[in-house]
Amino acid sequence: MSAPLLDTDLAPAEVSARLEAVWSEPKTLWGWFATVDHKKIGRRYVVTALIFLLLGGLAALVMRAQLGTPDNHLVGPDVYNQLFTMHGSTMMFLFAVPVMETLGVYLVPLMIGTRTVAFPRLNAFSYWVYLFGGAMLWIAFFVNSGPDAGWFSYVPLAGPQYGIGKRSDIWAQMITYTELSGLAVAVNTIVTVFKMRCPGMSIDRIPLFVWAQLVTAFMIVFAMPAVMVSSTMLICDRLVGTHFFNWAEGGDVLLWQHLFWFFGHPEVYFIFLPATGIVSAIIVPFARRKMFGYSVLVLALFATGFLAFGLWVHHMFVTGLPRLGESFFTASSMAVAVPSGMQIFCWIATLWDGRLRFATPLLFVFGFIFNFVAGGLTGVMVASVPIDTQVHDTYFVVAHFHYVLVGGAVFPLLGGIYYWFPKFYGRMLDERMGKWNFWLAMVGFNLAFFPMHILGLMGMPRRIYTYPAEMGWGGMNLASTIGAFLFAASFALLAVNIVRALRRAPGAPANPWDAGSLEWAPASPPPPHNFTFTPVVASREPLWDTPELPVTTGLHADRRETVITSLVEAEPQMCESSPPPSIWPFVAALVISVTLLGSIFTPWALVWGLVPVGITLIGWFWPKGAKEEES
Amino acid sequence: MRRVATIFLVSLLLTNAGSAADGEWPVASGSPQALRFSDLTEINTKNVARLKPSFTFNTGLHHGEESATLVVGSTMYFVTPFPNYLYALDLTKPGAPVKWKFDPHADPASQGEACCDTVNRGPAYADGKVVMNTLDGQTIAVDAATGKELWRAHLANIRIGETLTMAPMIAEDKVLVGNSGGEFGVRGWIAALNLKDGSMAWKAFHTGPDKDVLIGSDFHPFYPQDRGKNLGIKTWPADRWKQGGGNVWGWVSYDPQARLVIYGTGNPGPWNPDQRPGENKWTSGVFARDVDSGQARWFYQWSPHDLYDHDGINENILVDRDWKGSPRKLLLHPGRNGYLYVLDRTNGQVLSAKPFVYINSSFGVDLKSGKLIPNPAKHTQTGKTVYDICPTAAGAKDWEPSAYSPRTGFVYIPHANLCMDEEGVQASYIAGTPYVGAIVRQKPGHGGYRGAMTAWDVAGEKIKWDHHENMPVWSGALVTAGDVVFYGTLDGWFRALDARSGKLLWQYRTDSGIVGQPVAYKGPDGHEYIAILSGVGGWIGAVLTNRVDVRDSTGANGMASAVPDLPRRGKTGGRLYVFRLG
Amino acid sequence: MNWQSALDPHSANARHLADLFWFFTALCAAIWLLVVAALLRAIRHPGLAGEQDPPERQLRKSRIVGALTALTVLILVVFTAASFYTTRSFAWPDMNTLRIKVTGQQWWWQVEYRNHDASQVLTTANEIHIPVGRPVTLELHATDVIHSFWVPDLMGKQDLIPGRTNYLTLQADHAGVYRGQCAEFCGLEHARMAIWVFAQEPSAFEAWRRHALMPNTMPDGGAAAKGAYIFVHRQCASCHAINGSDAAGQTGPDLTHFGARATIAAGTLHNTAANLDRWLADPQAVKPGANMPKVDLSAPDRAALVAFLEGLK
Amino acid sequence: MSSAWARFALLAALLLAGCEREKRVYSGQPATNPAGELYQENAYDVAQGKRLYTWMNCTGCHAHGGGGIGPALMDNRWIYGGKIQQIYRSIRDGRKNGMPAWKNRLTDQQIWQLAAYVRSMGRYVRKDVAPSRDDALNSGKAESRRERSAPLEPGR
Repeated sequence: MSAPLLDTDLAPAEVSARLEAVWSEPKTLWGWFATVDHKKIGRRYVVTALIFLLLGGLAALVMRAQLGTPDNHLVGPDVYNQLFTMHGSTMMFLFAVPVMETLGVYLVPLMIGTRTVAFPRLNAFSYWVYLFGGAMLWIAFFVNSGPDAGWFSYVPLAGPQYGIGKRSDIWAQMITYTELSGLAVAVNTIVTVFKMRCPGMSIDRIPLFVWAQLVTAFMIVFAMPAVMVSSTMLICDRLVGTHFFNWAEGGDVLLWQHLFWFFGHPEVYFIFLPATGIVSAIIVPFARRKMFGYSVLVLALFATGFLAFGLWVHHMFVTGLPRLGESFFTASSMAVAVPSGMQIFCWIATLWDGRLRFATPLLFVFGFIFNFVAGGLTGVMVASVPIDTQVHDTYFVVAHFHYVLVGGAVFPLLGGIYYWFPKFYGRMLDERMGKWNFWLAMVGFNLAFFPMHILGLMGMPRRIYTYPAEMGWGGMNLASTIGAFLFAASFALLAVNIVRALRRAPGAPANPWDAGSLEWAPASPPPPHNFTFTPVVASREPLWDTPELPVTTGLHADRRETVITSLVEAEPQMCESSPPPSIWPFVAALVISVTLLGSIFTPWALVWGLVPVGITLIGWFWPKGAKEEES
Repeated sequence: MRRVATIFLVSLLLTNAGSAADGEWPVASGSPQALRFSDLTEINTKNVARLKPSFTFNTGLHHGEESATLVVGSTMYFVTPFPNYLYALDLTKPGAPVKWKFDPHADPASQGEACCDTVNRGPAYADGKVVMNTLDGQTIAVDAATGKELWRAHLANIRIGETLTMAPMIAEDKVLVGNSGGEFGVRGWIAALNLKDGSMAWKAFHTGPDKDVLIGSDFHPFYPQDRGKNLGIKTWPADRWKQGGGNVWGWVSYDPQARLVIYGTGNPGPWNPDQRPGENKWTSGVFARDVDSGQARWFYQWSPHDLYDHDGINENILVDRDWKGSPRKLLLHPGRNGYLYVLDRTNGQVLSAKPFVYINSSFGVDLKSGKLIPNPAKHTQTGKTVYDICPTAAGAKDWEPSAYSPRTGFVYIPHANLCMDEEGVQASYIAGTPYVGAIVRQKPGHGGYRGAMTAWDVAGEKIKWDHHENMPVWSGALVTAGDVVFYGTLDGWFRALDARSGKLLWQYRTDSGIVGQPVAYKGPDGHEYIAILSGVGGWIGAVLTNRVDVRDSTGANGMASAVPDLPRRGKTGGRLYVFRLG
Repeated sequence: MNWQSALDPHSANARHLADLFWFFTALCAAIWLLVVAALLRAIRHPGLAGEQDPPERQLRKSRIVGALTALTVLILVVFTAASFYTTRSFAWPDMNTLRIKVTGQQWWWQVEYRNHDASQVLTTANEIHIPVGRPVTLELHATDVIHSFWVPDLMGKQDLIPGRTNYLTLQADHAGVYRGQCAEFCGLEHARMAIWVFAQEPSAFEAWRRHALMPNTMPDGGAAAKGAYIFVHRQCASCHAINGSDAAGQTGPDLTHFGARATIAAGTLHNTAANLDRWLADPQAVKPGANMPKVDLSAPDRAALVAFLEGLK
Repeated sequence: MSSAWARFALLAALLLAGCEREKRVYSGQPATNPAGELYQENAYDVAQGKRLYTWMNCTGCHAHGGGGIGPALMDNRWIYGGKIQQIYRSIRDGRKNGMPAWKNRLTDQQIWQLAAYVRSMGRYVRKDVAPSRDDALNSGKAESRRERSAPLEPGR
């Protein structure tokens, strides 16, 4: 055994080469399945989520085509119900939440100047579980077993008596998969942000995007158990005849709604908060100005995260709850508009004095403010109990939450894609197409969703597969359908843009936008080890303030190591080794997925599954010969 | 000497006991007043332990043998469950061979229309005629001597769920017959046929307009809620009275002095009370009618707007006795809802109503208004299971008749001690199919026993003694002047208790469970005999006879969970047992 | 028929809701315009040099943001108060008014007029008649899954939840026909579960009620009599009831006085002879998944049935 | 290689079973289903049968499979045969000992659905096709949780 090889012993280029060798993974099939690289996994996550976006979007287009004309027979009620359930479930569970969370899987380590995430294998595991869960849902759909009780799966419709066949079981188990992966990512994010920030990145220097990820991760940890509990109760009711939701035997159907929305409302913020992080991340470089009201924005994130848990009842205003309680939830639902308003004010205040660069990412931020504010304001309207009794479960609400979620999250995400694409793939996306993309999206989106406000007020309920011509809803539905196809076209344009970019040779500079945050320090795309030397920062926009980043040295150059720092001040505490690639996460995910799949059909699957799951976990955690060395 | 004393005593107490005095058993209830009391004293508390089977007779059938065995002269008559054979046994010969057997050729389809097994509760006898009912809806008179058919009247239509299971009652020259089918949305009625030719004398329905119910100017119910025009329509939602039940499948009593026919009416249909708001007249009550015209005299409703299938068809025991210091003409009625009612049978006034089992479905009977006070917490509801309702749908006491001894002044009530969970569900009326609208799960009641023979002290208005049984008691009772009470159990024991103390004096294990009616008679040899048909069945016995799968706790309308052990405690098979001192 | 619209109120309650809605909309639209204006202004505002605001500018901006936040809070308080008082303006369910039990089923509405006098209890389906000018309390039940009762012209919606009872008070200002439909997803034919409210002058309502309580008289000859026979003796009576006939099924809508109803199959088709024939010929082609099966009837039998049903005025 | 194909075939069969299980045919009978066999492989038909079982008052006699007035349907004794076609005929034409005929009260498709549901009571259908518990007072294990009754007896 030679002496430990430290980076101080070698020339920087040599360090870089050696680290690359240590952190890179074999380019074999085994290597593909065994990867623990947060960048590869993050990229896979995002690409997978975008594929689900495509599928969910196609489902939406079929629905729009069906609704384009009255008394249409394009699809029947059975297919339609599956379509909107698949659309909602996919968009919420398989696209929006994962894409937002896992943008963080890729970016958070880069932004906080570390080499990987805290638990790389858990990270890999979470991806595979997510992939299998999503794949199961869509395979089920294509074999006519797609869930058909809505993404909210209200009992009794999704319950054992009225949820016929295995459709609702598949939905409920899909929840288990995505929650499992979501919790794994959240835990990973929390520990990574808490303990792996580069020296000097005290909590007042954490990028807003990372803050958003952190708050979201905490919300996930607190909210997801509610839906896991409720979906497990649903499976138990359906599979082994428990009576959680059987009103005739002492259960309660509203219990489902309380549990589901206790998760379901915060879930909206799982999507929206990271999107605000993207917005903050884009505004600074494109306004060429540091963020106004950094601490206000951080506090707003916390406030939103906290309040989000106190408003689930506004989804249940027409279920006949006590009036006093409803008034309380009106107040709390409205209160959440305060932090959102503060964020908007700070962003505009930053833009106000900025020297704006009108590139595509910034356009999407403008689109975000334009659309999201509209959605937020209709949100204030639906928070009012009396107004909600008229608009609840109508297209007004459909319009509202699409303005919030598409306007508030997808627009920032598109901006983020244009912004970070060079970092991910080392190539720039075409700006001209980007602008087309933006305007098409703006026009398409508003044409698709604005008329829905009016349709809802005109009495069109949600989730109807058709309507009679005499209702007078035909014209606006047709407009909406045209808008939907335009909006879809904007995504097609994005796809073309991406494909064309990927065909070009890589050549994007490390920091094409002249941004100030750390992810732009390494090359585009970053090397496997991210940073040859762990940077030390002294401000929020280190690349602007100190173009030559100070670095930490003294890490080993011949093994995977990261710097662990203190929670608040980010003072270096120790070096921590990081695990090499392993096939076990994949195997464990596979085995657990099969077990969960089996448990849709028989509760015994959980018992039988214990054996292989146990074996894989033993394999995963089998003590390695090498010692965990102190540094 | 002993015999003379008995005659003296009985004629003193039972001014109208009539034919029972000579040791015959000419009517299922023992007498028109339904006392089920035998004046015979040969078998008494001292010697009953020496009872031995004298002869047995195998019916070869496997359904509930609920028939009373009539003894007239030296012949015994009884009716089997479907196919409703009527047997005449010659008691003069050793082993009592069959004198004749009458097969009415009942339609097998009727088996699917009988709610509670394909039973028959016995024939009736008068003027040399044996009159019987068949499950498929016919009343048939047979020559008692030859077994030849004299006339037959087709009264009930099985296509709409009507059957006949009750024992006809002959009062004066009328044969009184009522229909079964309260679980099939049948409209209940009682008919009086002329004994001589079976022609219809009158027929009274128990729902619908007053002219159908035979309510006219003679009708003077005691309580105001029973007065008014066409209550048989007005206490129902539109048209629902047409499926309203109020059947007469139990016991008819007759007061020869007042010439009043007194009988109870069955449950309203469907069971689910939400589908029939209103008091649902004239179901679950008791009518007194003029025997000649059928005109109603008075009515009292045991369970207005019945919530639990609490028919009012149980026996009404007519006694003339002291009540709170003065002689009264009383009616004693151990009700399905758990109360022992004492009524003034001249006007229908409730004098007393005290529970003889644990009851939580109601709080009592308001003697002022005559109204049952239901417990809202146990109100059957659509779409919600109400747990632990006591008593159950089968009642604290079902059809199994009790006996009254003038010697002790006690009513001997064979009954169940069960509770139930019930959920109301929307019932849909489809002619000829069950019209119930309830999911019921029955279970053992409080105290760890499922049935009892209870002696009720009429004067003291309280339970005198209780003999607990593991299984619900589904057989009738008999009490003799020897102060012995006889009854049978579902697991086949035929027991004799001391009428005063309730002490078990003797028991005999028959081949099958007992749901029949014990009778006492004096045989041609001058000795006292006790007869009982063994052969498990009825609603509760269906668990065994119809091979109910007890994994389904609602099987046989919840009896599967009340007596899931019945299949291993007994077997089916009808057999007559006749005992004498040996 | 009036538009099924929250913005076309025909009752005091619905008007309160619409007023509140317009108040919110006006204020929200103004806010939105201000934000967009500010955004446009920010876009056009020439930037300042440097990467950070000078302290005094930062202070000024902070004050503006603070003021705007305070304004936001104020507006939200106003909104909350307005909502609260609007809710308070609605009548509480009153058990002494006309009470109508509405039971949601897949996919139709059972309507039962409650009454202490059982003989005045009236059952109908898919339409509600109410007297104008007085509050009517709806008692909302469901027997299978959750439904939601929504007639926007008269009142906001309220869910019908199995195992629970909800109440909703309706009061129409003037006579008219108001359409509503199920607003909570309830399975296959959620889209075709409409309910019609007929608000009538009290005298007209009372006349309707008295008429509706009476059993139908059965036709004594012709095609209609044949239709009546078919109705009672074929599949129809397994699920449907017609007072006055021997059909008393409770699974499907009560069809007593069906001929006087406005629609077929919970608002799916207008009640005309041709539509009824189409419906009977193949209900599954019209309302796929509905519980009404396709009954194999010959065209003449169907015509007889149509004659019978349409004659049940 | 062949084992891989076998596995693939098994997977495909499972997926197709899913297809068949979940299909919803609202009107008439599927053309591929002349003998009614497919009704008992389709969860929707079985569930519709279960609703009809309640709506048509079958529970009044046969309870929730345990029987009462009529014979138990969850056990393995079949007086008139336990094949779906035999059950179909029992329902359609009735039986002489009390079972009423339903041919003019239900449509052919409904009778098949009802027969398919009756088959599920003794779990003679696949577990993933048999219904789960009702939202009602429960009488015991739901059809999907029952053990398949012992082999059919041809008669009593």
